[in-house]
Amino acid sequence: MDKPGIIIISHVYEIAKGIERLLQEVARDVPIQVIGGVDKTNIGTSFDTIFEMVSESPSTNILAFYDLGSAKMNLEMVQDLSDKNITIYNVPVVEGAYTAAALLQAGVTKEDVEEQLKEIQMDK
Amino acid sequence: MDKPGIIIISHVYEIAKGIERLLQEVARDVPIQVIGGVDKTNIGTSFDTIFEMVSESPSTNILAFYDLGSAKMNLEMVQDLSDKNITIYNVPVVEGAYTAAALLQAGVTKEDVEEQLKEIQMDK
Amino acid sequence: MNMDLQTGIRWMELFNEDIQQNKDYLTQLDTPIGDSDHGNNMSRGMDQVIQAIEAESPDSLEALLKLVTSTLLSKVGGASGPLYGSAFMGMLKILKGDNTSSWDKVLRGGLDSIQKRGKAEVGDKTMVDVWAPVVKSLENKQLTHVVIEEAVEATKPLKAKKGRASYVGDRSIGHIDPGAYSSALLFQAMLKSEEK
Amino acid sequence: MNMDLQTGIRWMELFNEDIQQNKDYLTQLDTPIGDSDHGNNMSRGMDQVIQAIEAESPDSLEALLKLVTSTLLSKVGGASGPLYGSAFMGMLKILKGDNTSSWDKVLRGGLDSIQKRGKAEVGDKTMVDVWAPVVKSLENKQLTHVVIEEAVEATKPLKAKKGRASYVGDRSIGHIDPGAYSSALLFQAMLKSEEK
Ligand SMILES: Nc1ncnc2c1ncn2[C@@H]1O[C@H](COP(=O)(O)OP(=O)(O)O)[C@@H](O)[C@H]1O
Ligand SMILES: Nc1ncnc2c1ncn2[C@@H]1O[C@H](COP(=O)(O)OP(=O)(O)O)[C@@H](O)[C@H]1O
Ligand SMILES: [Mg+2]
Ligand SMILES: [Mg+2]
Ligand SMILES: [Mg+2]
Ligand SMILES: [Mg+2]
Repeated sequence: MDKPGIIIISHVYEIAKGIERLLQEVARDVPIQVIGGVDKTNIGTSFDTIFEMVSESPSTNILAFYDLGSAKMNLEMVQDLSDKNITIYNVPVVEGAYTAAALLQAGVTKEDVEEQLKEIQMDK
Repeated sequence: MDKPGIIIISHVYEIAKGIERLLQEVARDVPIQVIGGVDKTNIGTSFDTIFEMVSESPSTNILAFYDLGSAKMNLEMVQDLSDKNITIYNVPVVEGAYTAAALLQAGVTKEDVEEQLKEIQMDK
Repeated sequence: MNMDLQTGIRWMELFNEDIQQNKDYLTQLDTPIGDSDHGNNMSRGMDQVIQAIEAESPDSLEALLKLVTSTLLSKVGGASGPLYGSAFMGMLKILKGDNTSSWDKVLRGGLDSIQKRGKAEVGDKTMVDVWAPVVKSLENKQLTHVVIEEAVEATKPLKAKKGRASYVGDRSIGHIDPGAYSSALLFQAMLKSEEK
Repeated sequence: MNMDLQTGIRWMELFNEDIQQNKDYLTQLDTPIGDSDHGNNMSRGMDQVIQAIEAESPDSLEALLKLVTSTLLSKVGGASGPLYGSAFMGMLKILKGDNTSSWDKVLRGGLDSIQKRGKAEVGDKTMVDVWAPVVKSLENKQLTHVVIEEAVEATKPLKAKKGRASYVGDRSIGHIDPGAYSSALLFQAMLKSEEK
């Protein structure tokens, strides 16, 4: 499925699930998948769980958001080892993912979403 | 208590609780209070609950973080009506609050924290 | 416009009726350019206003405005909560300063508060795009139902610069702003409250 | 340095012992400038490496490196997971390209991978500040225990530019970097594995 989908990787389970709720409210037709924590109780990120989610995702065109740098490194390794087309954005995880979700729901293309996200890029 | 404390206002309960966990891991001596949602199930922010939390907070010197603009407006109204010294930062809610928490735990003054936060300001 | 306690209560009753009738439409407007809750927010807020009026029996226009201020602030939820709360707070402030103030002066105070709170300018595609022409028309003694309708329609081609609608940028063009619509209902009810 | 399967297994066993013995210290180092988990991360990862070696009995140095790569990547947690995983993956890549590669060439491949993954430069106060001087010393056939100790101590005055430590800016000065310390343990164990 080439329709763009969003994935969120957070160090904390609740942050990921919370962002999922926030986005679903304004982007019900956009595929959104989240992973938070190495599991529900432990803070951190896991290559394995991210790789599994990406592999099982119906989306082949993925916009990825993360909170802290170690999540990004795991995402990049998944990017290297997966066949899926994954783009990682260095933007605030809540505000950036929200922007992308709202724009995708409004029918904006992935390329135009990226133009908007450039405006909120940050050093992460 | 004049020691700087952090408050987080999110539209979603889980985002607030998740950020609380993320920050507590690196800032166990920093007072951190969070509110997410109008309640545990409904997305939104409430002047009443924010005002109550601020009034009951032992902190008088508060650094406030929020996700979307309507949270900011409620925060500003609380700022107007409360005796507490509240500063609201227009920075990413996760990354900004994390930065502030880590710096406060490391003993940095509120003023120097603000200098660092200026570098990640955004239009919100 | 002559506003007093009785007219004010009538105003709130009519506004509540219109909000309840238009609840689904307000939610519809808040769907392509928002989070689909403006109808619920306003419905909840105004239902609480009517309940508070019945429970507290405000005995002056100032007391009514104070009740509306705190109820809308607390019960609306969403951005329109602090915005409508600020609006009525601003109106109250003018009246407290001088209780002989003309009503257009009072509404101007409300508009100033909305803009101070939300930082929106005319053209940003918000409720300000109804409040501003309405207040101006009232100042010129030229406020009619048509002025209000046209103000709300005029939000359609605008690109949102504030609120959740601003996140979808150009895609907000072609949609009426929900907060502008509820403000239109507010002012339509205000005119109707005098017409009986 | 002559590395082969047996020496490599001995290396991992010694490294695991040192990690377990230094677990609390690594966590201490990760407290003023991190999230207090580097000790647990490395302890978990190396415990899993030893278990995997026992379970899978790798039959070549390449097989050992592959096992270490995937175990550390999956089990360490934290930034050091993808970083150590990348390091061993980079080492494996050199060996697969030419299995007669000198060991310094192999480690250089590991360092390149760490820097490609984490984008850290020498001086950024990370594990790179131990890998870089160690690899260079090995290339000059001058690697000793003292070189490794001095490299880790030299991270103390640096200001962190990468990782969680970078969030506390100037406050990272005066603290040894935890990932640099675990990398120092890695190379101390590597030297010891040949010394028997
Ligand atoms: N900064 C602002 N200034 C003026 N009006 C605003 C502002 N932000 C939002 N609004 C108004 O609020 C309306 C949305 O209200 P509502 O849906 O209740 O809140 P939310 O967007 O938080 O869900 C918008 O249609 C707009 O008219
Ligand atoms: N971008 C990077 N490049 C190189 N090393 C890094 C980088 N980010 C972090 N590190 C190393 O990882 C160590 C922290 O590891 P660990 O505590 O396990 O992960 P986390 O910071 O995610 O909790 C740091 O001390 C540093 O040596
Ligand atoms: Mg809404
Ligand atoms: Mg809302
Ligand atoms: Mg750590
Ligand atoms: Mg960690």
